[in-house]
Amino acid sequence: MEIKDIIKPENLVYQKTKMMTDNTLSYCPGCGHGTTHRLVMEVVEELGIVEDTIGIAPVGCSVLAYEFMNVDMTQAAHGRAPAVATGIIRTWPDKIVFTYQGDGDLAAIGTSETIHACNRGENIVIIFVNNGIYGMTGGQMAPTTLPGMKSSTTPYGRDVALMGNPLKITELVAQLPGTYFVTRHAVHSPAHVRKTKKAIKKAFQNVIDKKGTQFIEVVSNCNSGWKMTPVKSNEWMVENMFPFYPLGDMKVDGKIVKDLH
Amino acid sequence: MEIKDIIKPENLVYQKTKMMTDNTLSYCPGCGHGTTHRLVMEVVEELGIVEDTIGIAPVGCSVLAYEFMNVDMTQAAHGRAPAVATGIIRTWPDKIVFTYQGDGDLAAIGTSETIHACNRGENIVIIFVNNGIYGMTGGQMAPTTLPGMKSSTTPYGRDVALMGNPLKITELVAQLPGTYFVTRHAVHSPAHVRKTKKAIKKAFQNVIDKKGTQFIEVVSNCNSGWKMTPVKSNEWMVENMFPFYPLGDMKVDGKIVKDLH
Amino acid sequence: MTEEIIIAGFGGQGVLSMGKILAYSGIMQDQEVSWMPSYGPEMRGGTANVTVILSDERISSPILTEFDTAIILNQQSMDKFEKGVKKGGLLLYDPNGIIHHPTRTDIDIYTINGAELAAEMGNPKIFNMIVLGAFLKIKPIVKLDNVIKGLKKSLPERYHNLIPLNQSAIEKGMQMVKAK
Amino acid sequence: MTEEIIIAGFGGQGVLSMGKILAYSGIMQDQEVSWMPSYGPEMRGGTANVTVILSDERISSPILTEFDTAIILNQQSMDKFEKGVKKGGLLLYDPNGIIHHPTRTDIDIYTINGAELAAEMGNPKIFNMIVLGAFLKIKPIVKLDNVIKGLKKSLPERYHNLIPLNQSAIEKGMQMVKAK
Amino acid sequence: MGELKLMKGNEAVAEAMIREGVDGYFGYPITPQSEVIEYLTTEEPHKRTGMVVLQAESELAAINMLYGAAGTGKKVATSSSSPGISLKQEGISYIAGSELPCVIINVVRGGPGLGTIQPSQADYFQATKGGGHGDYHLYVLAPSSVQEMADFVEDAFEMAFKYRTPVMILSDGVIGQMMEKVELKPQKKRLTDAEVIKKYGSWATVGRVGGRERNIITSLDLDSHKMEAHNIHLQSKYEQMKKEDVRYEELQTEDAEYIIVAYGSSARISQKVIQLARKDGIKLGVLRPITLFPFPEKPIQELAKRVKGFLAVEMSAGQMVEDVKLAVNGKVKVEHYGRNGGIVPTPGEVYEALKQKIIGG
Amino acid sequence: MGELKLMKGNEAVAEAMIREGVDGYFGYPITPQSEVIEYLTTEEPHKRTGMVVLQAESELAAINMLYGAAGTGKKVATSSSSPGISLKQEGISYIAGSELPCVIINVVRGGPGLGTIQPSQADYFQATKGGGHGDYHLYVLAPSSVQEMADFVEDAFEMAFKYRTPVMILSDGVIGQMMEKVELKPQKKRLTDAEVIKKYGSWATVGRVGGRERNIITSLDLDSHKMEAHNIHLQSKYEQMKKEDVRYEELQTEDAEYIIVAYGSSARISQKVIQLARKDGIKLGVLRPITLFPFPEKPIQELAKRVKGFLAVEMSAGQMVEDVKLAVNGKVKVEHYGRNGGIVPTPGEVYEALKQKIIGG
Amino acid sequence: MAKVRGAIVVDTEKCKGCEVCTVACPTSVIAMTKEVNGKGYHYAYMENPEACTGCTNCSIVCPDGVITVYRVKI
Amino acid sequence: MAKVRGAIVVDTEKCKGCEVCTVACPTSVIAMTKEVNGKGYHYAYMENPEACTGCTNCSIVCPDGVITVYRVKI
Ligand SMILES: Cc1ncc(C[n+]2csc(CCOP(=O)(O)OP(=O)(O)O)c2C)c(N)n1
Ligand SMILES: Cc1ncc(C[n+]2csc(CCOP(=O)(O)OP(=O)(O)O)c2C)c(N)n1
Ligand code: SF4
Ligand code: SF4
Ligand code: SF4
Ligand code: SF4
Ligand code: SF4
Ligand code: SF4
Ligand SMILES: [Mg+2]
Ligand SMILES: [Mg+2]
Repeated sequence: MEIKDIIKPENLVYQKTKMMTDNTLSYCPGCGHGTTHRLVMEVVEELGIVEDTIGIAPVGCSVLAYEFMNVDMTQAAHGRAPAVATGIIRTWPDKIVFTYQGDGDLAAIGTSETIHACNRGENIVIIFVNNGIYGMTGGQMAPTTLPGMKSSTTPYGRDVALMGNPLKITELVAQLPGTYFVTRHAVHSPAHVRKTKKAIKKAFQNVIDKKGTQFIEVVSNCNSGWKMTPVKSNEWMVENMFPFYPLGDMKVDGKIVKDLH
Repeated sequence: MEIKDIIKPENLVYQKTKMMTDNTLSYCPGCGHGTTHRLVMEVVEELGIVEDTIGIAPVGCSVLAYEFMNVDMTQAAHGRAPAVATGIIRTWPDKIVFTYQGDGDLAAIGTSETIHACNRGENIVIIFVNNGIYGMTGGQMAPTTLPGMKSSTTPYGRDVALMGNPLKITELVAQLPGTYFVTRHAVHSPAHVRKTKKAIKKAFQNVIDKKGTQFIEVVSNCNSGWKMTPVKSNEWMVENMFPFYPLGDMKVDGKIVKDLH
Repeated sequence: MTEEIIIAGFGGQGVLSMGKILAYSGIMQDQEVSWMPSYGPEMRGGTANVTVILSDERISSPILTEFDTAIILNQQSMDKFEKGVKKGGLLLYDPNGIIHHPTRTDIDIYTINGAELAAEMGNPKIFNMIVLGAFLKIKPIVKLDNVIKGLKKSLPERYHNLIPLNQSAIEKGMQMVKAK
Repeated sequence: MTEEIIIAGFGGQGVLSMGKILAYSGIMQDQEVSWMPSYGPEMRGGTANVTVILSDERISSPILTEFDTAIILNQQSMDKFEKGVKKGGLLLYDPNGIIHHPTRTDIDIYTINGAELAAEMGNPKIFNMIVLGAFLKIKPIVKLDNVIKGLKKSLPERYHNLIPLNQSAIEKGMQMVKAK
Repeated sequence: MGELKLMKGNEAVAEAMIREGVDGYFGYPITPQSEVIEYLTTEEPHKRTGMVVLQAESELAAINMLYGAAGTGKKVATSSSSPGISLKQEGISYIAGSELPCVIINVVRGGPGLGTIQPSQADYFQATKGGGHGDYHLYVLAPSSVQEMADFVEDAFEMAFKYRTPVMILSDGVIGQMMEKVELKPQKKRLTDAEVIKKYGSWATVGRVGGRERNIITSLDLDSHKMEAHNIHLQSKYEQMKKEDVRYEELQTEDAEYIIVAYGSSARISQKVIQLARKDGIKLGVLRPITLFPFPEKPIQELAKRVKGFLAVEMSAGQMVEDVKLAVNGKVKVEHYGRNGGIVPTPGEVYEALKQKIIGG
Repeated sequence: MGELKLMKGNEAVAEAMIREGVDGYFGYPITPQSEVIEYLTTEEPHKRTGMVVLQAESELAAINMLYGAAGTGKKVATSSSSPGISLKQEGISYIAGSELPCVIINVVRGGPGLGTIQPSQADYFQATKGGGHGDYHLYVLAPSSVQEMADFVEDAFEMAFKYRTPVMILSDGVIGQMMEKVELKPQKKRLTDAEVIKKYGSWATVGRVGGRERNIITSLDLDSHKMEAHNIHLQSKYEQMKKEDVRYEELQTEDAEYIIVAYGSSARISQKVIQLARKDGIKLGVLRPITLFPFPEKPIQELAKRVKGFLAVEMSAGQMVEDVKLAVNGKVKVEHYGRNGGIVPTPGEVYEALKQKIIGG
Repeated sequence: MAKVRGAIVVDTEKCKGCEVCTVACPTSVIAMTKEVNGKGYHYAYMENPEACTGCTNCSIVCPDGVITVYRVKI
Repeated sequence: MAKVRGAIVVDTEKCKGCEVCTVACPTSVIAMTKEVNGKGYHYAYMENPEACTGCTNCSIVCPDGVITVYRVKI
């Protein structure tokens, strides 16, 4: 059988969702943002909610998410996406509102907005891409940077005595009564991609069902910030990030399902 | 024995510490702020650290703490006391720095500064007076206002579906690796006053020993905000606040000593 | 006609609502009115005061340093506002708790034992209405009808049953006011 | 004398450091210099460019729209900067990966097979030094000594052992540059 | 005549929001404007009109909630006082840059810093020149009575939607805290979601209703040329405001030889100065800017041709006076009289200042 | 001649801080100034001088860390770019109100909102008129070269401590990102704690050393009269700055018939315009304000007596031009030429604008 | 049969009449005056001075710190 | 003995050569070209097309979503 006989419309099993625009992604080669974007858009497509979905892009590498996700989007000030989402969901309680945020955005400058939106239980999905670094601005330390990890502002490794330990914000928000589904995933391998997508889908369904705040952390790579090739960075992530940020559900259907200390 | 025979300098067993100024406290009758101020100052006196102590006053009823506590003090912007304290302790690592903050200040507008100073383990004492309301501005809802509790912005009682549940910020900071001693107290009765003072003293001693962040919550009344007499408000506090904000140590010597979920 | 009034006392004495009723009464007789309170934490446990202006013309500044009338309900307010009464103006006060009585001779001074009378009438809450009555006796700048109408406007519906009580307090004040 | 240069290519090609060495070389011969990079996320995976000016006078604007020399290392940069070369100016480029070659006839055009040569020399990192050599051959605006001094200044001490390698790359570039 | 009420400025502005059919209010308490949110939470407008009222965790959150909601075409407002407004500057710059219609109320208190809770007009520069970064302006309305606190709500939203721009109502502690009688407008119908989509769906982020192209709310453009074009567009809106929507009031300026320029509370006080001056035979008039941006430059220029001098009266160390000077452009004398720190000047002292600085000087 | 280096403006200002003996830097990354904190964390000044460098969780935290440290008499600085500076406005107003000496660097990018990361000068109003609430000013220095980025660190701290005031170094993306040669000053000794206490212990919160009366850092006064007195005191400092510490540079103004007023990068470009104009026989000079507050009003007034017109050149829609107009006060024509959105004007286009707007016009 | 006697001194002008001390006193020593002080507050005084043991309870809970306590063994 | 055959189509101009797909492919189908595309990236292609099962692993991990997968039962 020849290739050209396989490549026929009737044999199509996977192509990029139409919910992603044709714009070339502005991300570095191998960056997990692209995959995560796509999963969110696949879910929006599959749930048939494009007419009701409003996304919030953060400040960070994914600031241009609105160029790629083919839904209505608002670009929020650094860290304020959960407040922006609150403004929308409160005035349009039947819309499906999600934020898409990096770790600097969500867990540094935006800590307060994150905690309070989650505590109020705003009926939104928060997609939290934790790459342990400020990708956009050139690889500075993030609140989630690992102990000893190098960044452009911790060139000799993060010194926890000076900078504190990485902040496990997801463990904190899981404990707030307003959150309903809190979980941590990754997108570096096919199996993980599939799981992450399931989680995202569940989160959007929960919001459709008006269950409160859905919080999905995606532990991701930042090749540029980590100064590694994409493949190497994924390996490094598995070895170093996952032990500190263990994957899995923390809170399901409003109940904590894991020891969070 | 006549009264005048008892009232003699040699029989003196208690008088207001000299570390409190002679200015009349600006607080409402019966307000726990006054007692808490005094305890902090007694500890400063007893530890002999007045020459090294720098306090941070918040925005809230205790904004004028600097008029009453006879130590060097800086008045911080609303919610920013932990950042102000950080600026000081980082440039004067041998000083004894404390913040004194209300619940609106620390757990609403200042959430981010609270979390991050605690996460970095800044070597400071945080005194957190939780009266479940914005006293200063006229009794509006605070993040710590109880479900169903009335305030000037929840005149029909706090509706958790709309405003979320009260935020147990102390439980959250106890879980951050930077905090060393996290505890909750009250000052409405002599026994509680004594315990609270012990805790404050321990906290200051820990800071002298450079152990990291010390976090002392004082559950307190706000007669004006709650619209009750002082005595009634203390009773109400025992009945309603304590079940939600149970007194006791959460973290001692860097170890969590209580189930915090 | 323009009447510029300060009412000053402790927080709990009903100073602000007395001012409000006066202002509403002005509205009822088609006057321009303004009501400007002291505000903020200084009120906490301390003094409260309100400046009320009733006028036939557009009111310029609602904040005054001189007054046609000062209604004074505690010592701190006396210390602060006695000097602000315009020559020939009125100072009305409740002598209860006043140690240093007013000394000016170029103004009219009256007293009303409001606290005492309110206690007698068994309801400390009507204290301010007694004082209001006293004031209106001396300066009938608003008609009693209009005061009652003002009361109706300013009180929530569910308190309208209290209007007769308030009215009798006002009348009591009118009877009991004394020149000093 | 003032020489206004743009160097443009992919992120990883050493564009910025080539500019830096050039600027340092200028300093070594007592010139005024400026070095102005493109900056920000547009660099991500995309193109990088730097404007370098060497002059005997105080430099006014470090940002240029026209250049005496354009050193072009990829197609996007060619598309963007060919038109910016001043009449009679120089365009030097590496033909590797260039599909649309320059078409202007009012400027001098040279090529240098930098990528190929670097690969041959077994070290892709010296690519930019080869290109620098090519440029200096055509426009010897800085002396080789000064370039070496500049290199010393701009490289951290621990890399000084690499200087001979860089020097030979520069010399290689000088030999291999070709007029188009 | 409509319904007459005795209300605080803060209450009037809140009630006017409900009656205007505002969709959402996001705020945080601060003296001297906490009555706005207190009134709203007490009135429960969600029962009256469906209006949403939310106490945010901070001013920072509030302004960004506003940004989000305004981007969906809903009619939304926030209020605060000086320090809180400073915290909102980044957000305000975003709202201006993203061209979102909304209303921001500043009940100004004395600064700088924590300052005092008493009235002030020292946030004029911040309001009119742009306290946030970048080239933008707010359309700024300055009420000088409780009636205007109420009335300007409608005007503010009209301008906000006309220009897709944030509008500021720049009030102060006097106007916010005082009670006056106020005639309230009848309740307007709040737009339904479908109506909002119909009216603003061309630009607002309401979901890709009917599968239309996506809408984006952003102030970012990495391409400088596009960013410049965007800036030129913003400036053209400001020029249009200057042409079409300048508002001011002139009091006895027809025959005036001297002019006081004053807005808000200061204008009320200055109005009394006219009487004092005219009693002495001095022909004084008052020009009261109602819009601070766009500033009533033209009428001042006109007056400058025939009067002998201007006194700018503000409760500040001298801010609006710069705009007066720019308008007068050297034609005649312009001086400033102000009080700071929460002190409201008396008509008498303003009159004295006029005599000393302008007439005598 | 001292040590010559090729450095970015952002690196130069960072190295200059270390050599100035600065005690602490608190910052948060943002393009185009992240090199400041990157340079500092790489240099590890705590090993060189004991200087503390901390990456804060936000600009809001950073400015308040600065506030705390500045209140203790330590020499401290922060840096950011436009959106981050907007977030700092409340803090800046507090620092000004509490009279604390410190240095704030703004490497301006295009706005409003997220805008662009390219250079701009559109934060002039924010810097000079007060982006925060209340009546205050920063002392504002505008470097136009990498050398000045380094040099102004010392000058900034000198002014900060002379006036107990926050000083802003208002730079832009060009100056921050470009490399030029720079001559660095020798390392100054950092003050010891004991020296800080001796020098500033009279007002700084360093603990009641020796049992002295307590020191208080605050901007609050509930008593309006005291607050007014405080404001008058602040204003008197600004007046003193205007008398004693105005800085500017004049280029070929002696015989000039036309003047370009421009600061920072725009001044560099304008300098080239002199050559273009003089080639055509047009006598052009440039006045470069080095301090934007206090603005060089007097020298412009002097020039206004003898030149035919002024062109204000800024990378903005026209902000500094207002100060030029206020100084010229109608004597001669004043026009503005600017580019927005991150675009840096070329000398050629500025020259064209000069011819059209001023010479021809 | 008290082995100790105590007494308190209230700074009457600074007392705010909150009554927190009365509740705290184990021996019901304290009551509020009928008169008010300059600030309009009824203030604390020893109604049953003999019962005072000088235990300091009242003074340590007094928010305004206006109670001074003396104790003597007898 | 594959029961299915697959094939992928790479949008070569948008591929960024990250190689994430090569690692993800269970049957080692994918390699990177020697040449670069217009953006200077080596891009993915099927080096062992016969081995492709059309499992979509490569496409779902591709950050840029540039892989389209076809599969046919044989
Ligand atoms: C108020 C403000 N501060 C700082 C910045 C600069 N900034 C842009 S993105 C970013 C960090 C983004 O990091 P993260 O959220 O982790 O996203 P990533 O790029 O890693 O996906 C910063 C600090 C800004 N734009 N605005
Ligand atoms: C930026 C800013 N926002 C709001 C305020 C107004 N404000 C002053 S105190 C306060 C709340 C204080 O409540 P809390 O911290 O609980 O202290 P308490 O008075 O109850 O002791 C608020 C909102 C302010 N001064 N500054
Ligand atoms: S910088 Fe890091 S986070 Fe940003 S696009 Fe590149 S790899 Fe992804
Ligand atoms: S308002 Fe509440 S917190 Fe403030 S002084 Fe009064 S009782 Fe205390
Ligand atoms: S506790 Fe203190 S303030 Fe309160 S009544 Fe007793 S003595 Fe007075
Ligand atoms: S000292 Fe003890 S016994 Fe005496 S009055 Fe106080 S509480 Fe009562
Ligand atoms: S994963 Fe996608 S972008 Fe990366 S190499 Fe494969 S096809 Fe190209
Ligand atoms: S579809 Fe499966 S088998 Fe085919 S190339 Fe992709 S990963 Fe390999
Ligand atoms: Mg990140
Ligand atoms: Mg509180």
